Amino acid sequence: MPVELFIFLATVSIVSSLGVVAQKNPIHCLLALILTLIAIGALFIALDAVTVGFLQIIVYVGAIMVLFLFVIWLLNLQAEPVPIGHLGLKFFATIAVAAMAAELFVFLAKTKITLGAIPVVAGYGSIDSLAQTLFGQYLMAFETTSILLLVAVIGAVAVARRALPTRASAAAPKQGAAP
Amino acid sequence: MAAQFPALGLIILFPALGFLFNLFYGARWGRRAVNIVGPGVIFAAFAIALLAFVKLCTMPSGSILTVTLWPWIHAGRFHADFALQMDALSALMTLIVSGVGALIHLYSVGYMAHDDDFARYFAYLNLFELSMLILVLANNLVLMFMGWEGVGLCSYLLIAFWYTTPSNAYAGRKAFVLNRIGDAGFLLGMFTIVAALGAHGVWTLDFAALRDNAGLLAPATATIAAVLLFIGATGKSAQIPLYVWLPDAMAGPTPVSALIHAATMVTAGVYMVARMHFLYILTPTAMDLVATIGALTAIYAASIALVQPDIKKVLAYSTISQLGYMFLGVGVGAFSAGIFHVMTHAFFKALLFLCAGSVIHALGGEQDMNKMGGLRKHLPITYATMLIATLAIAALPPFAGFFSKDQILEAAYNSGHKGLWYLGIITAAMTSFYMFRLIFLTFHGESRVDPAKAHHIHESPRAMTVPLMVLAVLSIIGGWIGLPEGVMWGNKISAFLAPSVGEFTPILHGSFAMLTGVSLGLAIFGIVLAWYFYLVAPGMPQLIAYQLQSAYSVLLNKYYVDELYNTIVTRPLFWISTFVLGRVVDTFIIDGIVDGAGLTVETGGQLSRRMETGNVQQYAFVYVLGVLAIVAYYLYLVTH
Amino acid sequence: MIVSYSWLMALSAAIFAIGVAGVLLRRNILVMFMSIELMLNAVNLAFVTLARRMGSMDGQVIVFFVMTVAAAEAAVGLAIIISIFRNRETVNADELNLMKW
Amino acid sequence: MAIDLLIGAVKAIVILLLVLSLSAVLLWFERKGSALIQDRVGANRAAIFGFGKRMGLPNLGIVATLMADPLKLFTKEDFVPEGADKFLHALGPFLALFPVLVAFAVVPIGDAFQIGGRTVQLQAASINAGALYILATIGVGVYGVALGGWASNNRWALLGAVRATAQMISYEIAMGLAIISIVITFGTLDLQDIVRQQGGVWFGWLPRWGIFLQPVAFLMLLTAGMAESKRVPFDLPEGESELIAGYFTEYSGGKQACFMLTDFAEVVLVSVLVTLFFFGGWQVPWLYRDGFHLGTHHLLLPRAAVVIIGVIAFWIKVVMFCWFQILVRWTLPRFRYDQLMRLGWKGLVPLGLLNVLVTAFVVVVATGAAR
Repeated sequence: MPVELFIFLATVSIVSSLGVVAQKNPIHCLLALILTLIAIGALFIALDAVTVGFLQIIVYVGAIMVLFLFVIWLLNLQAEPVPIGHLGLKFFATIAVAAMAAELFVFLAKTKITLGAIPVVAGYGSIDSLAQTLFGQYLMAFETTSILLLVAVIGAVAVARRALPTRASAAAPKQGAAP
Repeated sequence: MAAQFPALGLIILFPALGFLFNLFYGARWGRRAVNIVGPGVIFAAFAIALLAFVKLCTMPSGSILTVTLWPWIHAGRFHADFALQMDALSALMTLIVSGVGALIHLYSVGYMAHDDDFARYFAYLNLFELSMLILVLANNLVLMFMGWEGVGLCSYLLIAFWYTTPSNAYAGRKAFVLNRIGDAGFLLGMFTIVAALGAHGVWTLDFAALRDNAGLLAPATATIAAVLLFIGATGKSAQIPLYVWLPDAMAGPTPVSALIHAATMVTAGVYMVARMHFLYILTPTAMDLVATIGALTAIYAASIALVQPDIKKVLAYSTISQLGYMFLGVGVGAFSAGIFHVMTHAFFKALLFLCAGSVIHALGGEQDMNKMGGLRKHLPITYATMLIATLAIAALPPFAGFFSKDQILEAAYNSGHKGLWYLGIITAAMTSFYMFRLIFLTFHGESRVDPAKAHHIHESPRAMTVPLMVLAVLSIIGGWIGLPEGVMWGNKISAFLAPSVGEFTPILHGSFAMLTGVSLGLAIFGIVLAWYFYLVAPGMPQLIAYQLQSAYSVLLNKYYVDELYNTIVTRPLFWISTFVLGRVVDTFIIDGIVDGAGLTVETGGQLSRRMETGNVQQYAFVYVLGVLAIVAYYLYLVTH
Repeated sequence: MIVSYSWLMALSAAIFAIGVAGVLLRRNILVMFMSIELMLNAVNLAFVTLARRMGSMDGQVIVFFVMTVAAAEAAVGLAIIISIFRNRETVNADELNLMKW
Repeated sequence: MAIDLLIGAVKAIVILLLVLSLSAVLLWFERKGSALIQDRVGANRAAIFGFGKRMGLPNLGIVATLMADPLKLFTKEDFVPEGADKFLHALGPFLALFPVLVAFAVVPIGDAFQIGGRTVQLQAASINAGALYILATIGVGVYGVALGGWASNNRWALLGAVRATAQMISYEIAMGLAIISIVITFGTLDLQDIVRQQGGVWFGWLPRWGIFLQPVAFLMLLTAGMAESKRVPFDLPEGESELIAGYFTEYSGGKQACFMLTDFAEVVLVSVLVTLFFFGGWQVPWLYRDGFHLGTHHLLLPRAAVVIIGVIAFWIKVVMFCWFQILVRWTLPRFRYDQLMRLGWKGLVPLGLLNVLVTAFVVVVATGAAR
């Protein structure tokens, strides 16, 4: 991977992920997140993980983020006007995050994963090799994941659907909104 | 020698699919779908079994087809895979289980035509086939035990199929509990083998490995293991002392009695002993025990069958008696003769039960032979096929039973167990007597049918009669694969099974003509006696019963064994449960522990619940602190 | 100059820390959810980097699984958020504290 | 090095210009085509200073309309509604157009050829995961419409955006399934490779085109592609009788032109995909590397001619399918939204899954038999 490319993508992903945290309007947060995801996908491709990189964009950007978008629309979320609470917690949380980041950086500096580029076998990261691994060694996990997805879909529908009016409540007129 | 044959997996896959379909969709898709899927999957399994059998036959003698479906248990050094194997023994059993099973499934379509619970019925029946096929195809003792338990479960479910009648539910429970006792023996036997072989570094229960390493077992250990496994067999195969569940098992639908309690499941014990023959031949003590129990059960059950009025009860005791024969066979070392009898018995006993079912079906549920008679004209197919089956079980040539039973008796004599041989031939005479008693009472003589039911006696539908006819043909020709040595093609089945179960080595050489002549003569004597008692002089049985009233009522009440068990086992158990365990142990010790634990948790919860503020971010913050600590620990590891 | 794997790991760590900060500091549960996605992606980046470093496909397969799990998680999580909003008319994490003692 | 960069830049620009100009021509094409179908004259008012018919010259309608349409659009006021999110409102059209144009980067418009000792691919970027790349760009394309509609601060626009987004991600699945069938059939993700495999003939005369292997996938891709481009009969997001103009209600001028251009670029993209996957791309029936062969007849041609014929054939096929889509647009009535969703989820998606299953089965059996 050329250094210029790395610096560019790293900058984009850092700035946009900061945007996720810092933007007020959820839609802008989402946009920033999408940008981060695309930058990370590009990093994957630059790291020879071509298939996974494109899948990242197809699945994350093309599907999951649209789901977020729909939910934001559905809830009609606007910028947060409420004053911030739990300031003490937030203060210590900031310190903890900073400490964690510092720890991680020190840890990485100590562990020295600093070897240069290692040549990879032909076809590394291609859909062929991914499929061979996925449907060979990880077949059971793959099948389990499919069940997970099925359950998630059913669960999502079950949780999000409006409860159908029961016969009793449909017959009786509404008594006014609950507090 | 051992060839990979993945299609073996399909043999168990089809019944599994059928089970799932019938269980989840059967009721919704309706009777037509169930009637197609239920038997269809078993026919498919039979077809594949046939394919595998042909493949096995084309390979050199002693070959094995195997397939490892998935690794199953890996605990320490012990391992058992979910692996199937098919050698000659398994092939024969698979064909019997799937073939007879398929016919009985077909028969059930007709038999259950008026029952609303057909989907559950076929689901259980498919599950039974699945378990039974796992049992016979398993390549290790653990997997076999899984099938063993599965068939026990299905037996319970199907005996208590019409569970709204309390006596049926009770019968199911009785079968289950008695099987549990036997299974405990089986488990202990397995543990004994694992422990003993583990000491020599053999951490497996694969049959091939066991066979190679059986020599490592000390004689005493081998005897203990063999006897414990045999206890399991007495439970499953209804031998003394655990046989009492089988007569009650007749509470289930008749096809179930035919499939599970006559043709297949109850022979699992015989199969197991044959499968573990390498263990049994190490220990003459256990072998003698098996043979003796077998012979005693044979004559004992036959004597009870002499007087039973219920058509299915007669057949049930007859089954116990025939199973006794099989154990006699394997007990004297003639494993192939025992398995041969398993096969012929599967044909004619399934046929007998199905015919009995046909009769019961025709009479609208009547099972008392005193209320039958003269049915020959109304049920011609049933009569003809049942007569064939009766001739087969009475062991007249050239019907199937003759060859297999003769081999067993011959082996009993030639192995030097003359006493057991005497028991065997007396049983043969009794067998032909009570079977022809059944035929004469049911189909001959004057009709004693309840007039209210007499007008709608009808021959059963095609779905029921076709299996009858197929099984009748098999009951005639099924024995011809095991002709006596030197006659035409000789004893094919013994040669076929030899690689799996070894060959019988006789000690004596009794005259073939004498042995066959005696048993044949006694069988014919029994028939004549039955003919005289029940057709020529119908008053005689009552007269004899009156004269020998005490003996008669002992037989009629099955030697009072149920009452005996009730007094020495069940009552004391209830007493201990109620007064010792219930009023003392449970009230004070267990409740005290539970209440104490609850109180401790409650107090602790009261104290610690204030930590839960309900704020997600606070939880996450604590979580991050944890991450901080973990990373710090690794940082420490890296720097030091 | 060659891009070293440490840089990528450091980038991953940085994005992860930003995600953690988002979860801890934002009040909108939807944005918190997005921050969780950020954390997942940071981890994915680490997986791909190390997979490339070791020349094995295993890391990429894990990323594949993470994506699937993220999809499932998004579906269920968003459904829960909708259902919460329907009942409480808020997505402010500070106000959602029914689960306290 | 420099020359490689130069070649790359030239290829990129040429392909971009080809697509853009084809999109522009399509605008005129559509106006004249609709006129033809509706039995009227169509766009004939634009003239350059009155030149044209009046002066006895042939009708320059195409040229005049081509120039007049953009001129008119770009001279309109660029209007931003009150309360709109200005940044996203401006970003929307470009976010919509950009992914579509970028998708063309992996499209092979002709065979590779040697010139001056180097191989030139007639493809802006030779990515060996081209099919995935196309899917990725299409996936990103949702956001332009979605955010543009949302940022307009207009109920109609938002409704249009919701409809458009739901429609696009629904049909993306069908499209993806169709492409997966193709990928399984040809065993590669590389578009150039897919096209190469469609060279040659079966039975001595039938071109080895994908449509004969994957007719179901062809119908699915065409349908899903037309739904992706949100044109009649799938133009619910714009539905002028219900939503004024849908997600671009509040757009005017250049941004509006961008949305329109996106529409036509998508039409071209769908045609390009159909051509690549099912009609042999730049392959001409019976044309081989050295000329035409049909049975025993031969017509040998120089290499350059073969490549050029291929490029021309490719664009002819693309234009044919563009025309086909215009034809469909002016022939069919609009769906109802529930019908649209039912077609997508209960029709195309199960059909696509089945197609993938059957394809995979056949491929496994065939390769297993070959092994």
